[in-house]
Amino acid sequence: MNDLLPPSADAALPHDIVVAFEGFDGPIDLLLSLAREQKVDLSKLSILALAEQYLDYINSARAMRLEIAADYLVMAAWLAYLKSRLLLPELQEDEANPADMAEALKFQLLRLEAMQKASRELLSLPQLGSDFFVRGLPEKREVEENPVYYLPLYDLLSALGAPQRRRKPDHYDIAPTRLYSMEESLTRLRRMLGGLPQWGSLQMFLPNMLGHDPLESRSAIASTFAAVLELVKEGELEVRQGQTFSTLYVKNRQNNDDNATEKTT
Amino acid sequence: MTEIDPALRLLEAILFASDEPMTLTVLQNQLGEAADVPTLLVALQKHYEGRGIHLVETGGVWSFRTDPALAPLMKITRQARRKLPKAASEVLAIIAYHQPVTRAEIESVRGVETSKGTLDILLELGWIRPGKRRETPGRPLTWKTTPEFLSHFNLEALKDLPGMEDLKAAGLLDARPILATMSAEGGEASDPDDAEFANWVDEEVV
Amino acid sequence: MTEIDPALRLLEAILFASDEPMTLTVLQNQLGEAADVPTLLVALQKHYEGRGIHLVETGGVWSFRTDPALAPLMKITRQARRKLPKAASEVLAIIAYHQPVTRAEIESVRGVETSKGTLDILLELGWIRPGKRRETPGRPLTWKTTPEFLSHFNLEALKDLPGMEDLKAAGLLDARPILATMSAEGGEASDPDDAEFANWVDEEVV
Repeated sequence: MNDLLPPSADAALPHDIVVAFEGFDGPIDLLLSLAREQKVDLSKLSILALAEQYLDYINSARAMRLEIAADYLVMAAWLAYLKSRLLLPELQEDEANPADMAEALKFQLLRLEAMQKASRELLSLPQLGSDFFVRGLPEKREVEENPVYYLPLYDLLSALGAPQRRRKPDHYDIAPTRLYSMEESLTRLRRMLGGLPQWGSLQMFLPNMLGHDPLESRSAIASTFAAVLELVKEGELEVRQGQTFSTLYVKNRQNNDDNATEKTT
Repeated sequence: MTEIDPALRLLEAILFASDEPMTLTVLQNQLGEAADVPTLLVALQKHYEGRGIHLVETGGVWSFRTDPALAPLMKITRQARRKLPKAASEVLAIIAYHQPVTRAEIESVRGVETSKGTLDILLELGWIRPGKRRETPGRPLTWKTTPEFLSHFNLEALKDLPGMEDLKAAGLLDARPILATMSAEGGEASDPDDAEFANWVDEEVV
Repeated sequence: MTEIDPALRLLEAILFASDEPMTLTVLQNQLGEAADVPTLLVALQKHYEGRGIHLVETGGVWSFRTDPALAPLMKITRQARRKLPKAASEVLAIIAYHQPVTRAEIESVRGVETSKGTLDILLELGWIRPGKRRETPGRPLTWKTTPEFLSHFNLEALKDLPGMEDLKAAGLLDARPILATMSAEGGEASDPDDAEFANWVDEEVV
């Protein structure tokens, strides 16, 4: 569109129109401002005259090669249409009545004007922090927390074991585990070996554990065996075993010098 | 001094201690079931009439504040009054007077698109908040003012907005779009890109 | 209202809005040369005598303060969600699994005395209630859980509480170090507590 305009138009760019365009919030705002130039009560406004004013304004702006936002052009188109409808007699029934269209535009202008006025009035009301003030030195009030209790199911269930957990560490005596010690076995073996001239099975040296705790019986076997090994190491005792897992035989070494070679296979 | 009602004293102290407005519920809780808080509030409000401090109700909350009429006399560090851009003040007014109102309705009143920054300013000031969605196609969000808005402008209720009654009586608080429906013969298309409009522009304006 | 001195109104508003106590000099500056500030201050102080707010002078500075005597009444009470104290949880668990159970029985299970407050908390929560008296010497009161107890734990009935066996399997009842359980070969129920627990389950809960 700009191609249609003479390049010389730049020189004649009137400053006030540029400023004016920047100052408007859209075509209705511009229309409203033009309407005020008619200096009549908006309700008595001539929409036809206003449409012509607006089209003139847009035309002169275009003549200045000003960039005009699309919505201003849309309004121009609509007003041009409205103008033609207002000037021409009624054509078709199905088309909107131009008087109604003018009335609608008038309403829109009145409404925007009302809102612009309201916004000015609103912002000229006394405002908090500049015209009136709240307490400058607010006082802290004491806060009391009112507990609202809840309990997850898990906590309820684990609370059941809590008395046990608490009681045991308190007075839990670690009962001495009754085990047959190696010292006991050594003493016992040494005492018995004196009266043992020949090979005897390890079983013979076990203490009588009848009626004792099974754990204790087992410990007696283990400690006796360990004691035997100890005595062998010290050279007091000989030990032999026919094969894996068979009976172990022991014998006092001092009583044994003469038949040292007597070993079964 | 004449003895004053202990409940009234307590109410006075609680309201006075705070720099924020308080709801009736909070006050009732504090004073206990037996207290007739609304009556006490009115009595207290009356006591402060004509004094330098007023007890005011704004949007259902109560607070003490200085008499606005004293403003010019008070040499107090005051917040620089925020100069709202024209667009933001218009949008604020439209939301305040038309609420709940959709963005499209705001735009139809102003006849121009609302830039994103405009609503942001008002949101940041805490003066507007989203309302319910409108049950129309697209379910657009509506906007409303906040209790802080009322408190900031010392307004008891929305009906106390300047000129509210007149505007309502004049039927100017109708947010329905006007030009959009009138624009084209078919009614619907108000899109600026519409080819028809472009033609008119060329024919008529050039 | 009677007309009050404009200077007094202003003084009242200034003292209210100021964010710090004010000296006589500052107040004089604010009100202007003509004002008799000390007299005004005394008048204002008198006006607030016996009310919920006092005008106080401390170390040459003036400020409004709420009446300290009202502080206890101004206390803000807040609901704080808290986990039930340990002692109360134990008592609750014992009542849940042993009910109906007397206080003496609870104490013998817990091995410690139960403070009055503990049962009170549970009563106040509505989780326990008194049952029938036990027909033993002294006719002690028994305790049971309530429907509110069940609903708090989302249980339909008492039998929906996990049984003792389940709890044991989950390790929730583990009471002692591992060594203790090593004692003997076949040793089933060698833990005296096992039998005790088993009994509870059989007799009380099922």
